Amino acid sequence: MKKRLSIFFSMLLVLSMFLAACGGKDGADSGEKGGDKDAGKSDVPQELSVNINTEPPSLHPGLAKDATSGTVLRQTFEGLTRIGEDGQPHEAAAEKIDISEDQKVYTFTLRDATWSNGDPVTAKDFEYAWKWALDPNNQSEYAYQLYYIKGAEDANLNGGSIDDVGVVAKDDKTLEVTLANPTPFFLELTAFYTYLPINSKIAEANPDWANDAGENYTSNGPFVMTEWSHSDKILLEKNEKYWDADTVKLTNIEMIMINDPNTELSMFDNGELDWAGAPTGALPTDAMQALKDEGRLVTKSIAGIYNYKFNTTEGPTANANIRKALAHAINRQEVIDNILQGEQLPAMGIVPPSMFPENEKGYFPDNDVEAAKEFLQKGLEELGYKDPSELPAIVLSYNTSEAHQKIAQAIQDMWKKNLGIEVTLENQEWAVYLDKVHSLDYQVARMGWLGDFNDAINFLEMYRDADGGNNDTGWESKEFQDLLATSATEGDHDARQQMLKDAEAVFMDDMPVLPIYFYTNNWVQADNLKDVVVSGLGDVQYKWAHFE
Amino acid sequence: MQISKDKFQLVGTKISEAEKISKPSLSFWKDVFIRFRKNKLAMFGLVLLAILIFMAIFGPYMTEYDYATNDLTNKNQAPSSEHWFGTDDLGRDVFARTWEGARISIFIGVAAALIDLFIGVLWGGISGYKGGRTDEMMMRFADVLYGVPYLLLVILLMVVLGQGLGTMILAMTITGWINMARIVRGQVLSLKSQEYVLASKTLGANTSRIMAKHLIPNSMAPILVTMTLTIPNAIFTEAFLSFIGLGLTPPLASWGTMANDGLPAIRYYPWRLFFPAIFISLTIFAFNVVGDGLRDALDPRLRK
Amino acid sequence: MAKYIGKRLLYMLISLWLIITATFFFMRIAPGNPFTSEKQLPPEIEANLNAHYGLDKPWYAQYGDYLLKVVKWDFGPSFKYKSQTVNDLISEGFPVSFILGMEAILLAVAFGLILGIIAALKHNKWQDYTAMIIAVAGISVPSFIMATFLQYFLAIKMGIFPVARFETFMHTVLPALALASTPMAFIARLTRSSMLEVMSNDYIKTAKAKGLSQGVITVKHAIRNALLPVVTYMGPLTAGILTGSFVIERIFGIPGLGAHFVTSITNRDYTVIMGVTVFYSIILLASILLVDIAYGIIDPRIKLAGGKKGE
Amino acid sequence: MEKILEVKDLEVSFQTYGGSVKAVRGVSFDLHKGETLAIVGESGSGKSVTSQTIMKLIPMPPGKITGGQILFNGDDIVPKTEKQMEKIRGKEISMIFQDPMTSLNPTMKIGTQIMEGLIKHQNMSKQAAKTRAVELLNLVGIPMPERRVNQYPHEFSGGMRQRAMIAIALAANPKLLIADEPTTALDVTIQAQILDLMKDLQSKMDTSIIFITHDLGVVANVADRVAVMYAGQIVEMGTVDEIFYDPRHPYTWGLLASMPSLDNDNKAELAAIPGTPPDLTNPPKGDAFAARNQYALAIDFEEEPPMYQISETHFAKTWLLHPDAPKVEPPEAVKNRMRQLSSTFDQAVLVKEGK
Amino acid sequence: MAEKLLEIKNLKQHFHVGKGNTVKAVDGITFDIYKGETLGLVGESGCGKSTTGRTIIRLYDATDGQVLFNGEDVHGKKSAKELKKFNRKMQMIFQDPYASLNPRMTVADIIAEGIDIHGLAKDKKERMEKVYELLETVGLNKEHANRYPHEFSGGQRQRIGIARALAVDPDFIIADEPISALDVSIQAQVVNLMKKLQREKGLTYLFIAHDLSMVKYISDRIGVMYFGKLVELASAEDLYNNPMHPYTRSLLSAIPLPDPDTERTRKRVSYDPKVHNYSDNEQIEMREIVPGHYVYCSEKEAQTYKAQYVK
Repeated sequence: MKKRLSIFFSMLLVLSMFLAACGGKDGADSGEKGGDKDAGKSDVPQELSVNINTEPPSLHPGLAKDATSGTVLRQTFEGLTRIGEDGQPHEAAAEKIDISEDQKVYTFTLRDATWSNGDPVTAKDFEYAWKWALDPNNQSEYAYQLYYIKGAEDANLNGGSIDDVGVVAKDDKTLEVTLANPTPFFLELTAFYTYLPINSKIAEANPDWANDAGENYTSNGPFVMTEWSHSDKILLEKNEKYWDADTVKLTNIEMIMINDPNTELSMFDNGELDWAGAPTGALPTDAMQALKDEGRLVTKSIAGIYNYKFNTTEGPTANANIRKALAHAINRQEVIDNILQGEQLPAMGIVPPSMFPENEKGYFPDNDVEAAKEFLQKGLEELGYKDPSELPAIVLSYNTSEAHQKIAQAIQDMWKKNLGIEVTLENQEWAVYLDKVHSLDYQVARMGWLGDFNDAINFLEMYRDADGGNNDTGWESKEFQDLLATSATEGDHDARQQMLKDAEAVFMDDMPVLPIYFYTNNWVQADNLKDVVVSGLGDVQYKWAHFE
Repeated sequence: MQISKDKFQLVGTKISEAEKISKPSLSFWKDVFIRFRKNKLAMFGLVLLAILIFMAIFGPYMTEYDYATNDLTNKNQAPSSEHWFGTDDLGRDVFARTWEGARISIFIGVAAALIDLFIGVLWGGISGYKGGRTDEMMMRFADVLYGVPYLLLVILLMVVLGQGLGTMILAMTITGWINMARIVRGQVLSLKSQEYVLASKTLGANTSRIMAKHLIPNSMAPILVTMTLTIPNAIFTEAFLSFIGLGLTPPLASWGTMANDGLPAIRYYPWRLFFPAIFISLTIFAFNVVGDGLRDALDPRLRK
Repeated sequence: MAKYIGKRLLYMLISLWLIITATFFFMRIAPGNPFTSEKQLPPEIEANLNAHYGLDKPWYAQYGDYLLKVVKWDFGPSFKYKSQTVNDLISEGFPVSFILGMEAILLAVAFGLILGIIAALKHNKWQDYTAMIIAVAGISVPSFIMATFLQYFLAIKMGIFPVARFETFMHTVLPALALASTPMAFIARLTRSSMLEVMSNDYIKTAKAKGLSQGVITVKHAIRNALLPVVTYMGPLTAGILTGSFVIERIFGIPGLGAHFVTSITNRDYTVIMGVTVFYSIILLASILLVDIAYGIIDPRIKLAGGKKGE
Repeated sequence: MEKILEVKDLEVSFQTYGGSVKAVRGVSFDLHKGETLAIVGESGSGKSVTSQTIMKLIPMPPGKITGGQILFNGDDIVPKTEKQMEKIRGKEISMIFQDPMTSLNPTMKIGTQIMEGLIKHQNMSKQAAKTRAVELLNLVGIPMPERRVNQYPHEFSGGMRQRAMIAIALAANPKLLIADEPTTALDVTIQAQILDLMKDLQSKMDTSIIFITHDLGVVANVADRVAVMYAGQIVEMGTVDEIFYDPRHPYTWGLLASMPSLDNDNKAELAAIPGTPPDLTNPPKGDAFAARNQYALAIDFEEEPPMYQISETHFAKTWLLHPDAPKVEPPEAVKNRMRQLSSTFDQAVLVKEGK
Repeated sequence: MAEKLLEIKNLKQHFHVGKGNTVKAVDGITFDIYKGETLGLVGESGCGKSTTGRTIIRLYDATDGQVLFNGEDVHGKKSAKELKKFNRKMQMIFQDPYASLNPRMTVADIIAEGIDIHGLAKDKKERMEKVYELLETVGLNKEHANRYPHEFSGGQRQRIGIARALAVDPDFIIADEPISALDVSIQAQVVNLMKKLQREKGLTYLFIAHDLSMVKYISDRIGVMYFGKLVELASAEDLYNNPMHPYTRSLLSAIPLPDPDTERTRKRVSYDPKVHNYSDNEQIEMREIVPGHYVYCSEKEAQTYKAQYVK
């Protein structure tokens, strides 16, 4: 035994030396590969490497509910429409779209296209996919994205018959969709992943078809998934059967899952990635300044807002003037310039400027300390205090993250300096935090909202009811509710916009939410990488991307 | 050689002489200290520790800057005569934060070690001394605690107690005491059949007396060494919890949170990582070599 | 022997059951649930989901179901990663962590032993000090800092190694080094002290009196006996390293098991939490058992353990 | 008779934190072929250090040979390097230690432990060494040696282990065997067996033995000559009869007198040596034994006594042999055993000056 | 004869050593100890003599049998108070002078431990006075009180151990191999001290040893133990002059004497338990061969022993 043991250890030693030796060679190889990439402009390999941060929770269009899954699905699947380079929905799987007079019935005529396995894409595939998501037995958490369709909500929640849902495949090529209300942004929605088709033949035979890459995982988009190594990478290949295959230049996309911004940027700098940062990944904030100085940083604003919610039911934040004082007393630009450094837009409204262009200015000036002090004075009087120091302590909560923490610290400092209000910070683990915020167990809490589709209603309707799922403020207003209700049935675009605008004004006047900034996407990309399309919602598409 | 005859007088024993102990009285600890002092590395560690503790106490007063005050216009400044260790991303003075962080890190470490010590000695002592079924049950409990996901325990603790320094220290000790308990138990198991313990028993000593007077004092060597290793371990765990986002509430700074904040800045503002990292490492280094030195100094086998 | 192992296995089962039970309840007490998200689900959908995953049943029924699943070694689907079952997660993540872990353990053991032995043989000489400074340095640098430094200097600055990911052997070197540094240091120190102890034993004097050279004495007599405490330490170490490290995996983008220990908890992915906990506990308990068996192989006296001395 | 070993003025000290301990302070003796020399003394008297120094087994540092020579077959061992010592240890000189429990490697088979020396010194093949190991175990009286070679030390009883230790020591037919309290840890009956075995083997192999013990009964049993050590010095040396029947040093008297006799039923108080041995970090001035010596002379506290020769073979280091010293009566118990030995000189002869 | 201080009746002490095995360390022994006498107990290591001593003083709970001290059953005692009272009456001196003193306590604290436990001193001053007195009793002095055990030689430590036992004024002292770890010259000191104390304080001793010459010197009566059984019990002289049990004879024949002439001519007798050749129906028990001389034997053997007995 003693002998064997000593052999074992000497083997270990030899092995480790050997491994170290042959490792060296390998490193040289990978270096060469990097060199190849830049050489010869004429015959550039059309292979894209991007980071998608994490494992996509599900690549089943009906189950997907997050950005990562969406990113993959957007490349592999094709909805009735696709958001084009101009940010507008364009016909994709549908060749022709007819909309009824009352804007409630949409008739889609499909083009001749096939699934990656050669099966034709039919209207039934859409009907199947949407009804599958609405079937309460199928645990689709994003089924509510389909509620605009008549009977959908009923079928999904209230035991209504799935057959009553307003989607019918008239024939192989015709899909008729009946909506509950006129929905001006419906065509945009049909590009969303919950609206993607599913190869019904495969799916019916194989309920687990979406669990892995392989022959069952058929898609109809520009790319097909050839490998899915969980938590490691996803490989896409150009789909030669895609109807618009000629447009697609990239032959391969490698989507790796690195959940560390530093590593991501390092890999980019090492030539191991062609893209680093949003929307698929993230850049380390500390790198922003340097990247900006080097002129490498690309910034694009997206429809999303970073705000602090107030608990309007109790404590000092139940007073609107106090809330306004707090909202006026912060210097958003300073936070953006010094902490975020991503050229975000100060938010003095809650609907992103891409929907309400006038919100670039917002409802009040940034860093209006004088106004803030007035509001504070009024608020204190209403509450019967003489001095801000008499206010009960305000607790600012946020979920644990470096960025949230920095912003909170800066704002804490501003409130103290500008208003003399002492604020304590409280950070919590994500799930605990959400639980608390959702149950109104907080005073001021950080929350963000990213638009699902490009319409202001998406940023307003969550505040319709005090007990609505994402309200979290306990705030409710009859006026606001009425405006939203009438806007829902308003067919005229401009009139509807105005109603929504009025609703926002009502909201801002009461300030149950303190807007801070509108999100931007920041990234760096390989110099010769062109035409990657990032939409105003932060969706990325590689259909048109290519290397020069 | 000439020796006078009267020297050959019979004088007999000088018994008091024969029973005299010529060496100066050396208590156990004095003896340990003498041996410890000869260990250069350990002495270096001790000096280092003294400096670190000194700086933790007085460091924050050496600069005019406060550890918590933001100065966004002066963010990410490199070390200079103004800001000796540079500034961080909110423009706070890293020097001030480093020593403020030293207070918290060392405090967490020492407090966690003391709680570990208390629980561990009690638990391990009882377990080892009682033996049998009690021992089995108590050790199994420790096993189970070891198996339950640590993070889950920390999250629960934070939920129940809220975030703060106290919670942090408790989080260190949830499983931290187990190691101490095991070591004390091992010691007690081997000591309890020592003749001096039996002697005490025959004199009618009760369990608590035997524990307090015999078992624990004689387990001091491994207990002390374990303690010197618990302190860096707690500093470590705090850093890890910061890394996964369960750390202290800002603007409180600990070396762990500072290193974690500085980590992404390594390429651009390396001083933000460098200073906390180097001091974490130096502290842990110091505790470790002091622990090693103590182990050697306390080891009866190496005593002669 | 068989009876001994049988008894140990029984104890393992009891421990495992206790761990499962404790984890189950702690998990359920913790606020939040798998469906908690920033965009809150309509309550009806959430209820629907709860019903589907059996979360609407009383706790004892859920607990019972769960135990049954564990017995059948089927932890069910992940709540978060819908396309994967917990079994998939483990069977895909573990091999990666295992390979990396084995590399790290080999590194740690090989260099730890060498350093420790050198230090002990040259007790209080410069070699001892050098080896111990290296060892203590290994312990002194937290692994996330070590990993960042390694990555920054060896991969980014010098370009010797790839920055991250788990592809070729070269990719594993840095994370394995980062993983190995602390255990290596521990092993070195442990080896040193146990070597020192062994070297002061009478049988080393006997061996010396036989005329054996220092080298032979070290290799044939000392190391084997000095290994005993190292082997003890190897149990929990192996379990810890083989099941992956969250920090290292994240920094180096490695698709190992370690990440699940943290993310499953932050996701409140109940089935994954239980799955990885059970898996880890089994590996831990099994490696402790293996260590004890290895102990018995290295030290022939162990078979007599359990006896009390009468006199 | 051929002298196999000559130790001349050996001085060994240990560096400790408390200062330098002078463990051996000028020890000289010689050993003849086939002879057994017993070294007696209480713990700390330097007997073990002396014997281990002969094999250079004391750890250096902290130990250090500060003076003297050890001539083995006429060759000085003191300046030899470790490498050279390896050729002597086990082959020329072997050693048996006090505690058979700890002096065998617990994780190595007994057979292997015997074979190591054989393979090293006699270039035996593994197979031959194993055969020889079985023979050796048989020789030291271990039953079923074929089975026993494959067992581990813990499977042996204490007596068996000491037999195995003897087998290891004798494996390479050494010329000198040093037995450092080989029976102290054993029961009386086992001790008797081991002593018989050693005597038996000595007569077969013609080995010289240095036997270290504090048990005068054992000395009487095994020794040809006896050296009595106290505080790092040999205070009396002579043949076994000279030491037991004509002792001259008060310390030897004290040792003999403090043992009760089995033969008579005298329950009178034992003549104990009072006090405690001196601390060798600071050895007392004069005779180290003076403070405990009921026969101490004034000079004992000032001047270290010189060595006197009483017969060809008998030496004692005490001022009592000085012509000017008063005649003293040894204790009752010693007086009873005194006899007139034929070889004794008429007058003690001064060998050398005390320092 | 004098009155009985201690009666040991059919005392058994069995240890479980795992796997259902028991070691019968003490297997049904019966003897009395009279007030003021010294009873020696000899036998080889592992024969149960130390276990007997430790069981009598309740360091172990007896498996079976009774120990009556002044007629009271020691093992029947329950209340802490009664136990404490009993602890004062019976004390113990241990074998290993290095292990029997707590290295972390000063000599004064060690000696005063009994005084502290039983509250025998009114104040600090009285406590120290008692300590000084005890130190003097055992031949040490005041200056030793504040020193630590490691500063003392073996003999001095053993005397400290004796002082500790004397501190509570016991009637009966169990001396568990008190001299076997000491040098010859020191053994005499300790034995002389014990005898002196016996004379002065009327102590009763149970003197456990394997050194037969010293046992014979100190003891009034001697019991010989072999494998958990008492095989012979007689007065010291009688046992040496007329050993009857073959084991006793073997034991006596093995003692080396400091007399070269005797050693040259000594004949050792070895003991083989088979010589008894007991048949199944024979009653083996302690039998009184001549008054006060008991041997564990069969009826047949008893007759032979009686015949052999020489006055």
